[in-house]
Amino acid sequence: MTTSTSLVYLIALPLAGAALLLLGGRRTDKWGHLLATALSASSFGVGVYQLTQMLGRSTEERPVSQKLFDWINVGAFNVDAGLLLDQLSICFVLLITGVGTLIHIYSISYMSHDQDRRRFFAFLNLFIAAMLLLVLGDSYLSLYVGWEGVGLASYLLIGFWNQKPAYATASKKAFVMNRVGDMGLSFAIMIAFATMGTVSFAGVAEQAENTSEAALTGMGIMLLIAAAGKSAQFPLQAWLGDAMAGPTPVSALIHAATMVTAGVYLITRSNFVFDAAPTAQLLVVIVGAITLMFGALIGTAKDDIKKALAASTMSQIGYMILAAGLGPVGYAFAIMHLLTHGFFKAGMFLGAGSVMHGMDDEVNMRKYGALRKFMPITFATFGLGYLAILGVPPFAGFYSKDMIIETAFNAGGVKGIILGSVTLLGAAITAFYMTRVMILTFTGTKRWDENAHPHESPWLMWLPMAILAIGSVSSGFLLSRGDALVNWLHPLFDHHEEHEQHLLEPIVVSGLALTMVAIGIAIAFVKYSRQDVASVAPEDVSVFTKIARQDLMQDRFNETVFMRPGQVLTTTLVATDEVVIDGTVRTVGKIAMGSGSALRGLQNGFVRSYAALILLGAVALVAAIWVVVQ
Amino acid sequence: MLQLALEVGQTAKPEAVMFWILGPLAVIAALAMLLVKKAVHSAILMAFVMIILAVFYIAQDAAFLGIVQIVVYTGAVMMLFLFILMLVGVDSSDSLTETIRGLRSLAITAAIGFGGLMISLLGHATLGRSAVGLTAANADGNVQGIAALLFSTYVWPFEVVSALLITAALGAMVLAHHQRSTTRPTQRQLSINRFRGDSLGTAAGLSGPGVYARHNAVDVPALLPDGTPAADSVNATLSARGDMLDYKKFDLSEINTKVEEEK
Amino acid sequence: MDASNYLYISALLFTIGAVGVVVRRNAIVVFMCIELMLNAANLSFVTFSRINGDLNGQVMAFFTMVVAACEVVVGLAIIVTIYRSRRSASVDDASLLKR
Amino acid sequence: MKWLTLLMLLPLAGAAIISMLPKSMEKAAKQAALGTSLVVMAATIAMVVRFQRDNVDFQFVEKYSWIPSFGINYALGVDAIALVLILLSTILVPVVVLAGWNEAHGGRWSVKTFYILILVLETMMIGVFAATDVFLFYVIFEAMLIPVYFLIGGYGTGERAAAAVKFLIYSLVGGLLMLASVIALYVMSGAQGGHTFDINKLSELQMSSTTQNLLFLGFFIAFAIKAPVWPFHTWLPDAAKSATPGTSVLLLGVLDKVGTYGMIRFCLTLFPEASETFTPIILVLAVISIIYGAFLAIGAKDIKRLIAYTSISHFGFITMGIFAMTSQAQSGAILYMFNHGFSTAALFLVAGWMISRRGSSTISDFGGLQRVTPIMAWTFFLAGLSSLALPGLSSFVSEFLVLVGTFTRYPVHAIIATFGIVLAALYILIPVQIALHGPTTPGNEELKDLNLREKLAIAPVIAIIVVLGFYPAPLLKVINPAASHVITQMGFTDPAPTNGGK
Repeated sequence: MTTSTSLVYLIALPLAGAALLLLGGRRTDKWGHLLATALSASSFGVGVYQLTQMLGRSTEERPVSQKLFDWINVGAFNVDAGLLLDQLSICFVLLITGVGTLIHIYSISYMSHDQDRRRFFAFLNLFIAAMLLLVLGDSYLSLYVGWEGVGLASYLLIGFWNQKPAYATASKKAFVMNRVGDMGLSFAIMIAFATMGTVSFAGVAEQAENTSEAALTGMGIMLLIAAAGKSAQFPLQAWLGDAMAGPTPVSALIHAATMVTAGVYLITRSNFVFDAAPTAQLLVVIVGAITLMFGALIGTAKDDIKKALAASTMSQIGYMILAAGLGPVGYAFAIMHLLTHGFFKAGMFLGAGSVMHGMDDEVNMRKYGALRKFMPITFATFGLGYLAILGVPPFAGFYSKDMIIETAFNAGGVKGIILGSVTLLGAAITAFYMTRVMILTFTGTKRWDENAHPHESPWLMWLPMAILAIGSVSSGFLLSRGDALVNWLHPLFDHHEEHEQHLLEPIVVSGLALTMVAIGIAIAFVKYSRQDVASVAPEDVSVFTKIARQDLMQDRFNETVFMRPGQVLTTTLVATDEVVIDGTVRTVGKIAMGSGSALRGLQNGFVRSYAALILLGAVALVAAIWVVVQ
Repeated sequence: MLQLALEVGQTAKPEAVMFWILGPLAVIAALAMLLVKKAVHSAILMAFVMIILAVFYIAQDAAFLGIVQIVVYTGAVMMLFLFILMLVGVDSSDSLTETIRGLRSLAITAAIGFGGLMISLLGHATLGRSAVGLTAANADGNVQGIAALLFSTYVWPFEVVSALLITAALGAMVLAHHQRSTTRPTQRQLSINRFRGDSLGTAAGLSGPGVYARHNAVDVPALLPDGTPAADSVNATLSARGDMLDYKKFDLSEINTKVEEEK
Repeated sequence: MDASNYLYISALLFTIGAVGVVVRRNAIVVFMCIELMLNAANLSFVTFSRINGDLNGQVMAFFTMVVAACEVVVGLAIIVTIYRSRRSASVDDASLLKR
Repeated sequence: MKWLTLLMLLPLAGAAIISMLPKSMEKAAKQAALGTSLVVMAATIAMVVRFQRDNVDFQFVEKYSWIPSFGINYALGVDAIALVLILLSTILVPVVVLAGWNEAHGGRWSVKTFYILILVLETMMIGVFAATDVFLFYVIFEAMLIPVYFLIGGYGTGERAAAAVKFLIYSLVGGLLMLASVIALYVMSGAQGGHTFDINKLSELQMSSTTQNLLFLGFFIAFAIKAPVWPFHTWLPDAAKSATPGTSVLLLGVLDKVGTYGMIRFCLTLFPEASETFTPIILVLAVISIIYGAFLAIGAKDIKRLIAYTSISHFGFITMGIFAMTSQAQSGAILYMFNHGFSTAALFLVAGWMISRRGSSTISDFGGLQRVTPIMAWTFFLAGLSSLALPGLSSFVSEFLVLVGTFTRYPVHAIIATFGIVLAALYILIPVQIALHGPTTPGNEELKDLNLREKLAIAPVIAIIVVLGFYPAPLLKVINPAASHVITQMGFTDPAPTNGGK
């Protein structure tokens, strides 16, 4: 383990930017966005520097740590504010700062007309800092700080235009559902401390083998809940669609490339827990598989381009979670898909933003059409991302997704067949809805309003798109060449070199996958390219489509199961407090006052009746004496 | 009852005779004090009870107190009462109907209870014990004995009580002193008021009481020119007290002019 | 003669006085009834003095008389004051001090 | 140097000076109050620096005979717990004075009376934490009600008189029960080697378990009312709603801490066995407080009541931490007392400014403030985040310590309590959404943003919240020895890692 003093700058630079811009107020309006972009870029620079340093060291020496100060130190509960940069976190650092910087650049132009652009950049910097803390923290508790930090940044950015009540509600929904996940993380930390006496990654990794499977399973399930909350996995997925209320760069950075993948990071980071807790691992796979299908199905019915992409994100993260749940063989592929997805999905989101930019913030794809001619660069970059997500060779998604499908089949037995089929089916549906997006947006006839003047975006916007497109094309190939990423991450994961039995040969899997993709594309073509698309969503659709349009009833479910009963409980408790508890108190008071006013009747002002009472008192006194004397 | 009769018979000493005559009288007078309507009568009965008590004191070898009782109570205090009655007692007779519901029955029940219990207690406490008597204590004379106690053991309370007396006197003066809230009207003002009043009827001053052949006193109203009585010619206090007489008694037409033959 | 007979008289007079305070409305009569109660108490003092052969009781009675005199002076002054403002010597009319 | 007496005399001196000012010199009265409280704060900090943090005995001890015939002493002394709370009090007073510069206007009495009351209250707040004589504690405990009663009843809003009376009667009922226990302790000490009220000597008394239980209840109910723990809480929302924001800050920030402080100082120290007997019940009450307070906060329509209910929830955490009997939970609870003071202060002060500008404390009367008054809105938001214990802000550290410490001994309670953090998100974000987000509600367009004085008042509070969130070590180092001392005295040790039974 190497120590370093420069890790802190990774976080400190964007954090300083956020603080400066937020505290500086309007004074920094003029140059705030530039400063933020520069700081994000310099953080990327530090990341690259760390990578080069890391490459120059032997495998054992590669992880770098930095202890900043004693954070919480009570009895046996010792948590340092410490940073850890290893092979896993450097991937994230580069993704976060790299894509982050690109999106900063994109936003300069995208947000140029917004009067609060400075605040937007401050929040972006805050997000970068929090996300870096999340992946750099060396204990679950430091991770927790970043974890909630990104939740806060996400809340602030989703609700950036919170003057619209719906957007404000969306941001609140995201934060609260994330908090449910955070609760899981809290539980996981508590279990770790109660059973292992430590909450640092290293400590838990060391103690995991001495700890009972039950405890680890519990911790694993709690980590899974945390991951589900942050990564919009079933059953905590409902917030992601609404989170598209935020400005599009936010969707690209936070809700596609980085924050939502934090769950994958958490599970791969906690590999020592899951490896020892097969039940928890199985649950991870199940959650991944369900979400994969869930997101894909929602994606087929969405007319809002951002929501379609969000559903796709959910589905793709499902792939990653599934891979992560497959154990040591899957971690690297999960991360690889995460990285490639980071490129192509961010690219596509930026493309969507570019389209919206040209179409006066119209998001309904049914009002697009034939934009290819008007936005050639956007079309090209978006198209490259499209090919990548489909998994068409040699684009990035081909390498990463195919590996996941393959690993899924190799999981063995019925499990393997089911998982493999699900992933394959998912690939087909992905092909269908992504093709639908392409057709509706870029080809066919124009369906936009009279006063729309679609135009290509300025270079500040298309440049990041282009760079991301390059990533979408090449990253898969680069990362998988000679198993580069797998080998890079290998020291972290306890990979038992037992020879997997291949259920299907890799080439067969690829073939199957490509076939499925082709089928998906074909259906989409038949459905959307051969016939005219209505510019208003048709109502006479199948029940299935209706349900898919309503996000598979996820909101209705949450409303009936949690929100309504919660509201009823709240009103009941408020009434209880008023009537029962405070009522009891007031009744006591009323009894006192009632007896007082009853006795007050004696105080009638007539001195003679007072005298009579005194006389009565005297009688009572004498009677008492008489009794005593007798 | 039998024992009481026996005692009356056996101890027909002068004191017992005195007691059995005056005691019932005192109780009757006290009860009458409650029952009579006129406060003045109450006062007279009160004085009567006090004098009886003074006699009781003297009979019990408390000569000094007996005299003081007569001088202070029947002399000073009762006179004070009578003065105040003269000042205040315009509504000379009280109504004895009770206005506060249930008070009278309550008072009587309580009184019977109280009296019964007291007498029962006294019976238990003192029956069968003979008095020591004050012969020894009064050896140097009753006044001297009291004086010796008063100026030795009780000198401090005595001084305090004297201070109390002075304070009470001052207090009474302060209370009775009437602070004028308006300036005293001048002759001029009174005169103006008379003429600027509601009617000119009183401008020349109120008429005096009536003068009749058979009665010439302040308690009969004068007659106005139209033959009706002038109510304001009689002092308001007298009319309020109900002491105003009817002029008709003295009207000439009402007078029986026939001279009756003496039988 | 048994001196305790005086005590019975005293108790009776005291009770009568107490009833008078309650049932009579004329403040002056009420006052007289109070005086009657004080006098009844005095009679007890004097009688006890005789029973015990000790002059202390008489001294007490003497003090009572003085205090009673003070009380009469102040009390009558109060009655006069009340009468002056209310034109009434009925204790029931001065009943504002309530509740 | 008699630090504690000095600390108590300084505010009194200030009050005396203010009382000599003519009524018309309102500004001078305010300045004098601010100056005095700043001097007290400086003196406190000077004292804190001299505190030996590894010494678990009382420090800065003073003892004078007060009523020798009853063995009552004027005895002062602080350990880390009291020290932290005194520090909290003396920092909050100048903040409150500065923040509520105009809140004394429109009261039933003059402005200078308000500041005299505040300073007298400060003396009492210091005294109540510093008293080591049970009788002295009791006297100050009760005497504190007087200035607060007048502050609520004289300078509050709405049904202030009713709220003040409710507060007073609630507290007096608790005080009465405590008095009975105090007298019983005194009587028993007489039977066992001399009448005394000295807490150290009283803690060595021998008594039967029934006696101990009864006396414990006397103290505990008094403190539970003060804290307040469910179901003794209904006075707090009314009082907080009716009091001025500054008074509410002192009420929730400091006075309520007397309850939780008393639980540690008196309930645990004097009646260790009874504390153990009642722990299961108290933990259940604490958990109910956490969840119940949170739900009521969610349902609250009035912003001041909302803050009061959040405090009930937070006091549930503190109580749970105190009785969980692990060093983490204990340290967390003590730290929570300190942190809660600041996060509530921030919330209440900003809410107070919002209310005074809008003239209403109903949440739905606000709307879109983030666009109209950005600084005020963001400050409120930050305070809210502190209240929902966002990691990186001070209350997170304490809340998490309480949870993690409780979990090692009472996992079920900790798990239920953890649901409170989701509810916390709701009870903060709902008012934030209604008041700060959305379109600007008609009538709010002209609201003024924070002025320099208000910024100056809130800045240190926010700074403390943020700094202690990232670097709580200085405070924890002071608190830890005292917390583990309490645990050891009670005969507990932290549970060792279980390894899940393997």
